[in-house]
Amino acid sequence: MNLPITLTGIVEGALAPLGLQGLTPLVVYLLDALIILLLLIMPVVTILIWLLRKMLGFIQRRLGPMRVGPFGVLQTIADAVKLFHKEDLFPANADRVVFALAPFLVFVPAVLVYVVIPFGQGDGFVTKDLSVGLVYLTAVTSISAIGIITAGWSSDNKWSLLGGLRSAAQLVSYELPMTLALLGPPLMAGTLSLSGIVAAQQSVWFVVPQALGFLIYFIAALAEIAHLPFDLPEAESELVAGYNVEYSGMRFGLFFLGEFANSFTICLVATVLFLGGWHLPFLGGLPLTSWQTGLATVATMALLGGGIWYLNWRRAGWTSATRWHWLGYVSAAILAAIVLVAGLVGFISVVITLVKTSLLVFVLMWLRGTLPRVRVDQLMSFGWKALVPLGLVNFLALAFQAATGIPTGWVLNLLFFVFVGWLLLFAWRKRWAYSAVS
Amino acid sequence: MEIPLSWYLILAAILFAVGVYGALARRNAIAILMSIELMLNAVNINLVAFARYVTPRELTGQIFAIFIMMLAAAEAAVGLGLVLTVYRNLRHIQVDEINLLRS
Amino acid sequence: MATETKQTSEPDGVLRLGGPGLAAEPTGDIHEIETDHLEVSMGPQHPSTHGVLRLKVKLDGEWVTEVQPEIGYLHRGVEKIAENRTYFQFLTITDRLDYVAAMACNAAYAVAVEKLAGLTVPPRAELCRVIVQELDRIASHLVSVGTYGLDLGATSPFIYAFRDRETILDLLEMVCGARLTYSYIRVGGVARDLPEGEWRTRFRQFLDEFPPMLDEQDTLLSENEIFLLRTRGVGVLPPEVAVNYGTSGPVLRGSGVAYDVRRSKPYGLYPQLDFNVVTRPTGDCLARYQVRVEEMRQSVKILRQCDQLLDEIPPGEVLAKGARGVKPAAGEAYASVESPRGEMGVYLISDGSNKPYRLKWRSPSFVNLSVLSAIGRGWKVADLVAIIGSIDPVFGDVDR
Amino acid sequence: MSAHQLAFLVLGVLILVSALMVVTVRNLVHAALFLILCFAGVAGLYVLLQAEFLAVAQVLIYIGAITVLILFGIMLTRKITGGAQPPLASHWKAAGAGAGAFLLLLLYVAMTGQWQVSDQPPMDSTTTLGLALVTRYVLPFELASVVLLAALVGAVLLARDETR
Repeated sequence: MNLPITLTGIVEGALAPLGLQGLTPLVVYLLDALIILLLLIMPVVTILIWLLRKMLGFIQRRLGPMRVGPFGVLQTIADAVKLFHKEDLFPANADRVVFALAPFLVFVPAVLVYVVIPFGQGDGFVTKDLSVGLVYLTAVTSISAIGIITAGWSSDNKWSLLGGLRSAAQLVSYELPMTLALLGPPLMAGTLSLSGIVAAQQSVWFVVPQALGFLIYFIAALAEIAHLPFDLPEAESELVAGYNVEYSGMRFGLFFLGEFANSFTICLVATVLFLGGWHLPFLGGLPLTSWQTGLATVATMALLGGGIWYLNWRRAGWTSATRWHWLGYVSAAILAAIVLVAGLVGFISVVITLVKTSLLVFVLMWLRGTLPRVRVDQLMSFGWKALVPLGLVNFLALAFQAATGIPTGWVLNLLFFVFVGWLLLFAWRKRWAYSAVS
Repeated sequence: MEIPLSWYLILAAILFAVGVYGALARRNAIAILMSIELMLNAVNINLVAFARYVTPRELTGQIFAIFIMMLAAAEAAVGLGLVLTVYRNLRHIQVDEINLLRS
Repeated sequence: MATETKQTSEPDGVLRLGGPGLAAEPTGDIHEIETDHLEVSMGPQHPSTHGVLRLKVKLDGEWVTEVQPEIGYLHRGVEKIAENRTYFQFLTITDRLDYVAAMACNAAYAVAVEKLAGLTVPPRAELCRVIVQELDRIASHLVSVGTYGLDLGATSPFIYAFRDRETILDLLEMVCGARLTYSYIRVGGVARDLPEGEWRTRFRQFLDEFPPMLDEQDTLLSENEIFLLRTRGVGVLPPEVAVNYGTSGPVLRGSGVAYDVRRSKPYGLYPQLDFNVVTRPTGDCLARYQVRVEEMRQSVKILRQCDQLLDEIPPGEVLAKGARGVKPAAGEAYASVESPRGEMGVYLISDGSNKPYRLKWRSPSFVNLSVLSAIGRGWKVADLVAIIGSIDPVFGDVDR
Repeated sequence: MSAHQLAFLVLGVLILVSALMVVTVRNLVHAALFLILCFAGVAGLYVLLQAEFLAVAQVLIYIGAITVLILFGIMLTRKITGGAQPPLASHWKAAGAGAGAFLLLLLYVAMTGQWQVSDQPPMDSTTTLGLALVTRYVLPFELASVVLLAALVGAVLLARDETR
């Protein structure tokens, strides 16, 4: 099930003939990160951007990209080519060095995160399983704030500066609840290593005992990556485009890519920490390579995919039904084939992780298609008056539970579930009343 | 032990001296804050190096370094609060011109 | 004018404007940390100023301490052009004023010339006028409401609104061949009768399909907590201020003043039609938004009645005799219609020739926009965007 | 020269050069960026010293929190970022002499000091640290949290506008 060799092993092997065997691990990790960037992140982000635009199109009853490649798959690449062609403009009074550097300060941390994330079961699917993986994660993600602030400052543009200041305040504020929520899984798992946390979720995903923490993490992470409804640093309609208004060409493209890499990252982290990583629901105990599991996955996927596409076809909101409904079956079949092959070659844990991640990514796009943007003071008061206290209570309850065995965390989450149920009921009744009137 | 302990000590000493110079010579309060952070970092290098080389089974130095980091964070927050207050009242933060008691 | 409105002024007669931070003193200390004041220029290329509006904004951190609209980027001298065109020729220019609701501009001009020249419009033409005006009102409010969502960061309502607007534009295209610059309502009537057959079917289909779609789109915004947070209590325009500035349309009715030209100074077929003048008492951005949405529902109600009237009033003459070469006697006239943005009035002076001696266009967007510097202070930049969007100026109309 | 020594030298030069830039460069934002570089170099040193947790904490606290705070402060006091005023006080020569003398003293101690270097392999740092913090050093740990709280309250009070 494990790949016979690890990425780190490959890098070290490649360095050996050069007489650099004892090279410090730091350099090895950097090289690893570079390889991961080229082989994994760039394609993933490319596809993700396409997928996002398609999904947004679906939500907004339009087609999304259609021109470049089949169904516009190559649109992102075309965009990147275009951005490379564009002139790299520097504003006259910009601080040139800082201006040139800032996009990298945003993009590089977004990529460095992937060093510690276990994509699948076994050493082969994680670059370096740091014993302090979770702390590393929070540390690296906190760097991108600097890039945003300096980008805003160096552009010598008032709108950019406002965007930079906004994001400084926003990122610093939401780091707190995010970290508080992230403390939950290691409390239960007893380790800071991400692989260890996933392994600890074999029987129960942490989202069940820590639903509140999951929600806090997800909301705070949305704010951390400046995603709608918290995309104030780059609010088009208020700050033009915020900190990146003066950027053009590939420097703008780096911000753009970093943003999408980040939205993938938070979903991946949520999957690893709360949604059980590569574990299947109720099947955590089973060995993943067994044929039954593989087939069960294939069946589930085919059903899911087919169902989604069937609904899509029934609604026919974004295309004419007759021309496109075959796409549903084709994509379901392709998906099933991928899962089958992956199951055969022992890749299935990666597929499961990625499928969970993409479900979360879909939630992100859903939010993007639905929500307006909050105001900066509302953002702040929500962070400090709602998320931080909730995060503290959640953390205290979990810590108390971990220390004494009294299930305070469970009680808290039970309360939370009741509250969410009540909310849903309320919303549903209101909706029902609404449709009865109109 | 490939790197002698003295290397770390020398590096930390130079870094500390640079920090001292900055704290004494800069006029801007925020620049002085940054110099102080440099000095704290120099101390931390020493502590961690000692922890690694002298007491590798106890790591006392690392614990001290952690406390220093905590205090550095507190110091930065309070220091910037002070700087902002001064700026609000005087519209500048040049320390050699802050002489409220003199007048 | 109906003034049975809620008085929101303080007992001492001083009007309190602006946000919570400004309650005590309009330019006082409204910040937590003293920051440098920024003077920024919003527009004319700013994406949320609805055209070529430029605002000189003074910011204290995020707070707006002063806002001054700068207009004129789209000035074309329309009123002067009118003096060199015959009454009939000038009509096409009016399309270019409020280009989001060109039917109302056509109507305002036509009504004024008819009043000046004493022309009588055939009943069938009056019916056609009401139908296209109400359709155009819906289309215009859809643009306003959709872009309002966009201003606040919600992208989907915009797309949904334009989907429905597209249906209307198709209908209007079938009527007059144009989708934006209609020139359909002519002096003395309309260009031609409404088409029969397929148009009628699609018209009725629209009346059936639009209300649920509007509900869906409205749900996306007005049942969204974030949208409510951004609009409720924001940019409050007290009725006194609204009246004093001469605002009209949804901006005025959002402040609780029930003034609608269709009711207060009736013209055309409107006295026979049953509809409500929509008002909201609160005067905030949400009220103005709600007024627009509710007005669309009222327009559908009017159109339903018109659909019946189409069967009752037989087709026939749609252009008054002698309208083409109209030569009013020396004199003056002022007439106005209710455009989607408010009272759109035309003041005409005739010297007896076939060209206007003087034309003055009372454009609702211009007047409504002037209230911005009064209610824009004391809010945050983001609120300013919300306030501009709720005022909904169209720059062809503001700058003329 | 081994790879470790090479890495140390590279990091050392990085740290010292960026530290020098921090104290001499005129533009404060540039100084803050060099400070980041210096902190990153120190984090690299911690990796060399097999103190993974400290390296990560260095990035988290110094780069992610303190520098962001400093940058924020610089931007709130925007007018002072660069400009005509000399960055150094008039007594910079005296300061340099003092710092130089201090450096000589430190170097003397560092070179001549006799340290009992142990050749035992280091502990797994994270676990040991965590245990030590909540057992032997629990009192300082709690005191540090009190200090942090006090600093938090103090900073808020300082930055607050007294007029409100």
